[in-house]
Amino acid sequence: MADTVEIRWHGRGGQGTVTAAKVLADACLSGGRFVQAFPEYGPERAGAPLKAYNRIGTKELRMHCPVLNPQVVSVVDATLLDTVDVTEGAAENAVFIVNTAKEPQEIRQKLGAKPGQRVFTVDATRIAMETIGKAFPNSPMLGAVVRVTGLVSLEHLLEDVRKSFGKKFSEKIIEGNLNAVRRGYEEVKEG
Amino acid sequence: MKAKSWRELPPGAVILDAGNAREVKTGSWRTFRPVWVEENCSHCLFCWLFCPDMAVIVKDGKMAGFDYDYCKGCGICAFECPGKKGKKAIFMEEESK
Amino acid sequence: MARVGAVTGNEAVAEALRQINPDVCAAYPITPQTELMQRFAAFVANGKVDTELILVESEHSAMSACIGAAAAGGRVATATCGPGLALMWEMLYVAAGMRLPIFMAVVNRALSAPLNIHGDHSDAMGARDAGWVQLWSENAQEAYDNMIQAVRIAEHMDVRLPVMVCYDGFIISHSIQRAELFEDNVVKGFVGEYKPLNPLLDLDHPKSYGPLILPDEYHEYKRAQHEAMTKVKDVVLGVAEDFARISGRRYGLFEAYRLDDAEVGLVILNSAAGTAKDVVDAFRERGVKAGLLKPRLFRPFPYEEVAAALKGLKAVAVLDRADSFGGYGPVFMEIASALYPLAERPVVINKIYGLGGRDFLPDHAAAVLNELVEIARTGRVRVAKEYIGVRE
Amino acid sequence: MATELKLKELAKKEPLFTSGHRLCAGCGAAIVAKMVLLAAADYPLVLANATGCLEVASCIQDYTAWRVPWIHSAFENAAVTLAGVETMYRALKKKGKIDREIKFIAFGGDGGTYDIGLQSLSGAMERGHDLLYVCYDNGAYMNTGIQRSSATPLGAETTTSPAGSAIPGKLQRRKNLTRIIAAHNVPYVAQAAPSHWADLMKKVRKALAIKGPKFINILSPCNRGWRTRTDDAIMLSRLAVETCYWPLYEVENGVTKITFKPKEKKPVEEFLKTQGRFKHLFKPENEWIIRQFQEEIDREWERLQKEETLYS
Repeated sequence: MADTVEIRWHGRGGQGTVTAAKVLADACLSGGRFVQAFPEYGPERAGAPLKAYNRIGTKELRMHCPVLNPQVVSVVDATLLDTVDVTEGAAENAVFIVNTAKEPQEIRQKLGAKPGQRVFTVDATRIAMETIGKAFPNSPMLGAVVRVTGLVSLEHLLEDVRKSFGKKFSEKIIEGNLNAVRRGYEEVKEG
Repeated sequence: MKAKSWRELPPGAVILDAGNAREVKTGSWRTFRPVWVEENCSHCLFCWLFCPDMAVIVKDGKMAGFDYDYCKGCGICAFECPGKKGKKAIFMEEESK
Repeated sequence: MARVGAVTGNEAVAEALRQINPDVCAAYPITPQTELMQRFAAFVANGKVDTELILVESEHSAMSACIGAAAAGGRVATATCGPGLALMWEMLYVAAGMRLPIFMAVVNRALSAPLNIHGDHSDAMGARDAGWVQLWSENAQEAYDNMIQAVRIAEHMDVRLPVMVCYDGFIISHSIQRAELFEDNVVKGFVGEYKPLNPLLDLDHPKSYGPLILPDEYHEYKRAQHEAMTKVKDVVLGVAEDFARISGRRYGLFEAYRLDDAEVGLVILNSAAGTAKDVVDAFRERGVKAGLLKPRLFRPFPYEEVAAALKGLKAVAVLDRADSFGGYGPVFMEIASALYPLAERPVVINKIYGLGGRDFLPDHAAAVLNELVEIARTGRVRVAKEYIGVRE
Repeated sequence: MATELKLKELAKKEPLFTSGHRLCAGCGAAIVAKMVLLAAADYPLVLANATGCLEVASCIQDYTAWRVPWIHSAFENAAVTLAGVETMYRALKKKGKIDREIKFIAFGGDGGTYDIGLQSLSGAMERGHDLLYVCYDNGAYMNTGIQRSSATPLGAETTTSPAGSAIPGKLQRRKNLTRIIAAHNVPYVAQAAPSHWADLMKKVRKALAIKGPKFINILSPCNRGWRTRTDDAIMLSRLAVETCYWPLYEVENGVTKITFKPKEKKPVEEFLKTQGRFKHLFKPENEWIIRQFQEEIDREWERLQKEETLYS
């Protein structure tokens, strides 16, 4: 892995996209790594398309601007593929992880991914419905991102999710989310 | 008072000597002065009460004259003085007399 | 042992305030400072601090209450940004003129009109002449560290002046970054017990605060206030030295990044300095002798030290995230003043960037450095002041 | 034991507001400050002052007329400045650094209270700080040379509401600040006047005995602004009360009580004719202003009496 991994998240207000970026940053703190997580701020409210970013690095992160050339693009809501160019600026060897029931090949075509770029899909919304009972795809997406990038181990991520959810939510919700993360991790597939 | 150098000033202009305004003798503002006629005085102390300059001297609960260091000569004491038997215990007179 | 956390700038500063545990905090919420005060209010609500929190009805009242509380004789903190700082303007001068060691987080935000809530230095630059010490911070770590050091600087008996700690709205206040946070007892030990000077609540020694001062003495008071400012540099360095001992992190009056043998350099405050440092590295790799100066103490401004750090350069660009309409950017004016006494000095240009939260991108820094290389080569300046990252 | 409200007793103590202040000869504000402090002198006190006559004349370059702790920070914020002091007091008391029972009093003129300081006062009242705010109402910005305020009475001439040929003085009626503060549902609000000194001092005493925010609005005759003689401040105060221009009442925990009812309510002309600022109202073309003035007074007096009967 490079010194710094830059991730761009595409989601909609209210889907927990920003939270996912935050949880990932938190989980990646281990091992003395440096992290950043930040959304692109605007007056947008629930439903509006938004972007959030992660930088994970082994050296101090001094860049304080949006990620322009992500190595990882995580699309939390596939309906955005029709309205937002999620490939913009993506690195030649970028990986795309898209929340969709569709096959990776189909998404690959839709994205027009370059030969060096890899495309993964995961049906995060269905997983969320089955595990949490609500359409919050951020937990399965986190699992998928961690699987694809190998930034942290699944066990570590689960532990961290438990820690960060533990403060605010009931055991039932936490368990649901942990399951969601685990299934996202397991069910993500490449095409 | 000698004008101070900036080095001698208290930090933040805080005045540490509470009530030191008494060093400022405002009696010099006066053009009329109150005169006390003791025999007409009922020692009601309204002059003391209403004086805006705390310039009425009270001793042992009785009117004892004016502190001309501070009296600005407004005349409220004379105006409000009920006196005795229709005669006021305070009247104002011109300062130069 | 320090804790390593992934925190937002506001979260880090809220932690600092919790650990400092001021006696009184008076504040009014305003984006992007709001999250900071929300967190602090939660600390108060959950008994995590002893602080009496006054939730006032405006920033003007926030600073007024801080002034009353500080004069009363205890440790006082607040936080604001942008228009809130502007509304405090009158009281900022009073706090400094009364020599009250209030410390305040300023989450830099643009001023209206048009309305904009994003990162911009116009707020603190507008307050630079108010008599407050100003510390500027690149990231959450620096904001946290500066807030803790601000207490010692403000309360130092040679200083007794209010201090504002500035960091960029949203860019730093709302992004999660890695930061090392102290254990509570370390901060408690570092800031120490508050020592009141002329406390109003000392009934046995009644004092009057805030007299009317006439022209035959006001001038002297302002001269004395300036004198206190001249003591700040040494105190800042002394406090930084003590701070390095507990943290391993060294702070100065400014950060000189790869300046020693530099020929071209950028002067830039706060978060954009971080982005620019990566670009400086890239230029160095290409063999360009580039460097960067990031001011930390902006008031009082360390003119001699800055001049010494920049004097060997051929060309310098000062980047301002604020403007003085019809003038140069405020940082530029200081740098030009600092360099003026030198017999041989670098060519200096001014770029206005990033207003109202406009992203400062690596390309912007690269373009300015390329321009500086050209100026260093030819000695010719195309334009003294220019907006960058603006649509023409 | 509290000092009895008898002049012989009160006169035994050295005043907390001293001679040597530079208020005008015959100033009502000086009398108001003096009386408030005479009533409060049994308590340890800390004071705040809004910018204004009382402030600039009492604490000026190296000299202070205050023998108790006093702070002035600006024009519009005496209430919140004192709220800051009071909050620090609570913080330090909680930590055992202070053990005395201090009372807090703020002074502000009508400019610093009705107008520019209303927001800060309202905030301090709403937040429940344990302090007494005293407004000395002289009905204009006297400190800066008699400009109109929202406390300036209808028809009055000021330098910014001159009695001109087109506009005969101030055409707007006064703001009823006492009612505004009462609407904050604070424990104690009152109106007082220096002519009725015992009533004034009782109100101060009562207010200080109550915990929480308190407000007393005190009429403060100003011979410069009212265009009167230097010796008639108390007489003018008496007339203001007897015409019911300045009714004396209190609102304690929402219950209104009129504390002085004149035997015979005098017509407002008696008050107006004593003052140069109303001189132009006596021209035939301006008589309507006096009529309107009287109607206002009658309506407010009527309202107060009705409000009082609600609770009796």
